[in-house]
Amino acid sequence: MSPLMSLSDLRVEFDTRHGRVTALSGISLDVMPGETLGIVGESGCGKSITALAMMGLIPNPPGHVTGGVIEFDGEDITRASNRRLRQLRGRDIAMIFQEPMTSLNPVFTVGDQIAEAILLHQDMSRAEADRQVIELLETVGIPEPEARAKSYPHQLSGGMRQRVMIAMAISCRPKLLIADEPTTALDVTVQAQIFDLMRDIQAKFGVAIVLITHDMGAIAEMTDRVAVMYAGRVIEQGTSDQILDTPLHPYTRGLIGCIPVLGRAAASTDRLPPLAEIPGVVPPLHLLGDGCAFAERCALADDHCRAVRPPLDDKGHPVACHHAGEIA
Amino acid sequence: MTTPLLSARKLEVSFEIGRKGFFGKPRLLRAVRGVDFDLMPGRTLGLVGESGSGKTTTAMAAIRLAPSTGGSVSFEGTDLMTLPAEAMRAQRKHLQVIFQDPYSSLNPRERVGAIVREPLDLMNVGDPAGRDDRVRELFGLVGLRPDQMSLFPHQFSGGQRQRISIARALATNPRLIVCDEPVSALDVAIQAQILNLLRRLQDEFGLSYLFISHDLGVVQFICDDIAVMYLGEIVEYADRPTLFSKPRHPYTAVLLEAAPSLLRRKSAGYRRAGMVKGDLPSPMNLPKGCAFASRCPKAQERCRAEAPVLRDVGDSRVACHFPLD
Amino acid sequence: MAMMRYILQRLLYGLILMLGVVVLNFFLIHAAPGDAAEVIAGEMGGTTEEMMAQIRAHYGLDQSIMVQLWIYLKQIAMGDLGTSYHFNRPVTELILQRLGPTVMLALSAQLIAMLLGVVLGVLSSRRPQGILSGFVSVFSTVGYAAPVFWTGLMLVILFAVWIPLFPVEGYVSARFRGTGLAYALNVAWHLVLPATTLGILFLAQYARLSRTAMIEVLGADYIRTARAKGLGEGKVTFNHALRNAVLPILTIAGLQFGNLISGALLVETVFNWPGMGRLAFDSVLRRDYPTLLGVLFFASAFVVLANLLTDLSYRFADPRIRTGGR
Amino acid sequence: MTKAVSPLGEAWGQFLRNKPAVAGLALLIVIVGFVLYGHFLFNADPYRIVWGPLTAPGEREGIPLGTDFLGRDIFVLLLKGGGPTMAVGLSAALLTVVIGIAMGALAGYFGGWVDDLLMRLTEFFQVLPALLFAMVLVTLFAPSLVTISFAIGIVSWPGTARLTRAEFLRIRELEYVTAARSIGAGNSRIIWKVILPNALPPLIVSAALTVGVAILFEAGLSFLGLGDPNTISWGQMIGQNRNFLLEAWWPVAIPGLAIFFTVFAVSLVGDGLNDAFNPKLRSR
Repeated sequence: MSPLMSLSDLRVEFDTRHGRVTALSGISLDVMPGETLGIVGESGCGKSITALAMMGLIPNPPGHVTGGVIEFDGEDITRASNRRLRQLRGRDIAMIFQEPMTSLNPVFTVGDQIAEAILLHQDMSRAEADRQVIELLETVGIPEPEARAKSYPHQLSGGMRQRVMIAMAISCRPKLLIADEPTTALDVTVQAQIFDLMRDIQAKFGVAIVLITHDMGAIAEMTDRVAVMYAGRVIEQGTSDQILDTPLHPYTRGLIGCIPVLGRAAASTDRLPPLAEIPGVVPPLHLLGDGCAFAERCALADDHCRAVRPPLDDKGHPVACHHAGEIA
Repeated sequence: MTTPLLSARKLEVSFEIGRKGFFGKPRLLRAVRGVDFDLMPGRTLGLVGESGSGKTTTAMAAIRLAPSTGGSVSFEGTDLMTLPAEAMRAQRKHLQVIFQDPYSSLNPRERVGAIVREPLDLMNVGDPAGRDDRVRELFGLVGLRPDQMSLFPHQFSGGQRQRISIARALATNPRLIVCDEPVSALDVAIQAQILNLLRRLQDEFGLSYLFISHDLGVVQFICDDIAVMYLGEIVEYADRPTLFSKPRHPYTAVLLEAAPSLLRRKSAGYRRAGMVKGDLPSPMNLPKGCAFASRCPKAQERCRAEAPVLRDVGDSRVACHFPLD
Repeated sequence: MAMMRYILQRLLYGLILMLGVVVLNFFLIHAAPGDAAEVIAGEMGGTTEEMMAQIRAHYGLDQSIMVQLWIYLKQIAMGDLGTSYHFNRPVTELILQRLGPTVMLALSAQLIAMLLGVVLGVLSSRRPQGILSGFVSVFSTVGYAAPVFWTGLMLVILFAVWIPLFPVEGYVSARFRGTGLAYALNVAWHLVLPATTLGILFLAQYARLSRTAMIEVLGADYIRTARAKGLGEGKVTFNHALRNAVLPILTIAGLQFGNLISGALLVETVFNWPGMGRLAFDSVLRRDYPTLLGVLFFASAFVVLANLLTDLSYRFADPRIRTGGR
Repeated sequence: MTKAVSPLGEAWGQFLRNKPAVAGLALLIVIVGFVLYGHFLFNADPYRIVWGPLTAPGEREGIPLGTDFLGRDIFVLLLKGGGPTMAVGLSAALLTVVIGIAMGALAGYFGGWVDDLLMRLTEFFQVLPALLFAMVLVTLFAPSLVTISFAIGIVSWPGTARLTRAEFLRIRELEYVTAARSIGAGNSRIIWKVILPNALPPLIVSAALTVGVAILFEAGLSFLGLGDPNTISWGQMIGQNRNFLLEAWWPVAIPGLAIFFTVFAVSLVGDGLNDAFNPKLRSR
């Protein structure tokens, strides 16, 4: 099976006041039709920029795609015209964002905003579009869809707004749905509702999902495969079980070990053991050197790590570490 | 049995929000509705809930950083609610706070050394000359270098700022620290550093924490006792093993079901057993019966008619007519 | 229904503000050094004791101050703002005569400034580092720094003296006898320079403001959403962004009406435009207090009314306020 | 070891990197220096008639900018006229800022009825057309530099008050204010030591712009003949010479340019400060 979306050696740079910095330095990723790929990492690792790159929405200025290829359904969209990109956006590739509170335009009704996407990509009368809006709102589980279509965003709760965003995203039956931290701003019960909805929609329409998150729990629950990112690179990649059960990169291990796992030893009256720590912080992009970007925080790092950047090699699954699998 | 360090009885907080019409009655939002809790010395009591549950308001009202409209709170036998302003100010030496947002909880115009020193100055702790030594000691305790004392907050990362916040809270050797979602604004890797630090400090100084969080994983890691809040009320109150292994209130069960966990795998065909529908009802017009009834999978006629009160069920205290086994 | 109640509330509040203006006026006259009767008598040319007494009785100046205030308020409630010392005619009548030209000048300047300013701002916001953006920044600083009366005088030198395209001053040509459209055209011809002068001042501010507002809005999450739908830049800019950027622009527009009146006052003086500003200037020169205070009263009323209209349009433009959301 | 960088120090560094702002500051220093110390260099009586009226600039040696309608040297008048203009500008701006900050701080910090009362007062003063009201004040109370400064100050403060209030409302809710309260700080300490220093950046910017507005205001009043009759000012020069505009443009144009460049310089500095304090806007 050929991938639906494929990034190869993608480079994205940004102009900042520290000069030009590399936000993505040679990312390669495949998204297969109908699967859910998770992209996980701390803030500043480049996961949201990867998502925007897939949409062709890197803000320019200050961003520039300076190398690599983005292929969607076999078509190189790095070379596609703006017109072609606009055709794909919203119709074949759709996106939902982190902040449902600010992602909808406050001066239009939610019905109008969904209808706008429908009318843009489908040959349909306004009345038909309106009917479809109601249907979509029903699909995403919004009660009283007729009344809600006439609501403005501020009249809806955060969870409802994220449902509206999802309705808008699936309005043209896209092949790929990119979800950038879709539940970070929401309460946990609402997060669960949104995740359940995304799963239902995937089952119903067969849409492939790219889920961007910092939450390993969400990765476990939602994804088939995972790419772990650090400082603008993919440092480990594999099936979700591979990554969660046999992580090879010390960073991935740290990320998993530092989470207080809910439900583990729930009935134990003993104190839970201390969490694993990753010392230090993610280095700023303009201070990245030649070696492994994680070396500064890594207990396994040696001079070789600081001098030579490890390539992404298959060591059971792809991992970019000179000491993959070793334990400190 | 030891006496609690901090205990609240029938704590109430209401806000006036707007009026209906020009001369209408002010509308009341009841943010905290009759909350009771006891925090034992050396232990950590977690207040858990989603946004709108009133957990932060409860804690802030308990130490009089937010006005309460009813009830009493006693701290080491002193009723804080009736204390005159000056006496309350003196008590603050013993009750400190660590805030949620590392970016807005430190005054950007002050050097961090001065920020940590300020409580010592305001509370007249120790002699002025010794205070600098104390600040240096505190920096060491929270894992910062004393030479960083002259820097400004914006020169630190989020995790470091939270350490500064902790140092400030520790300065006066308080007995109680209110931790208001101290790690929820941090990246997971940094979260672990801070959680471990908080626990180490507790062991070292015998601190008691009132710990507010929405993250059940964090609560399970750090808390000894837990109060689950929903719309301004405690719906379940139990110690950690009891709550996490045997949730009695349907809302607690729902929270546990909703929170993502590494143990639930898509690859293993995980499907959520069932989830509440809809959103929180408006706190402006609360239902007559149980506040959770409108979303509860187990709600019955009685739940909508009659509000349940907190009562003993097994090892827990639960406010539910039909608690889970 | 809710709208009607809101309008009534705002009108009531406006009336209270106007009452405040009147009371302030009254106390200002009384706080001023010198006896009002003396001033009036001086204006009438003579200060005999008998005349002063007569004047005191006539204006109620021999009564206690609260009684005087009551009389003053009653008069104003009847639309009587007193009699001009200089013209010896009711102030209300004098001002009503001058109201038209001032409103015409102020509104045409405001309209030009807003429309052009928003267009400039929107166009320049699309390239925040571009040439047009630079021009807007420089132009707005220049427009702000140049005293408006001086700009007017410079325009006179330029377009009335060196390149005589427009008249130097006045409302209609002195010997003009046309009516209807011809008359209107003649007035419009006279209006060009004053309106441009006043317009430049505000154009600069609107251009800068709408540029900032648009740049801000274009960075908002919902703009990213609109792009992610596949909308073209034109629709993103004009449908999604401008609709939101209009809100801060309206807010500022509402706060500008007071300044607009102040600017109009200077411009009318420069171009001898027969409006309220010119009247205020003349009454200052002649120490004609009733007229001056009458102008202040009317100008404040204009601002109150303009603010009310701004508020209403804001409510119309922002559903969050209209539907009573947060 | 990392060096301490205070937020103000950082903003100042940003300011110095902003070329237009530094140019504005330089221009401002030149103009102020010229006005303050110019008469040491060119000591002359501004009221003295030096040549025929309305002599064009450069027409006669020693009178570089020509003469006005009475035959006085425009260059010398310009030197003398700057002082009152700037003095009024500065003192009016000071008054504006003091009233505005006091009103805004009280309203924003205490809220409730204090806020209601002060905001109604602010709205009231915003309804009065500023120049007209200042005219009334100056007409009723004899025009002098003090009256004029006072009149300008009393009509300009609402803007500053609103800004201060908004800042106080915003900062009041931030956690470091609660933190200050949690370590026992009282109201006055919180207002002056905690909130005000953090509210200062936009207030400094607005104060700079207020100086510009006050200078324009003074010029407007003087132009209308409502300036202090015992001094010379730039606006007054324009007002006096404008009746001769059709014969001679320079006695009107030159003092106008002086006002223009002063305000221009002030607003460049103000914009520079604004950019320095708001790095977010700069990076866009």
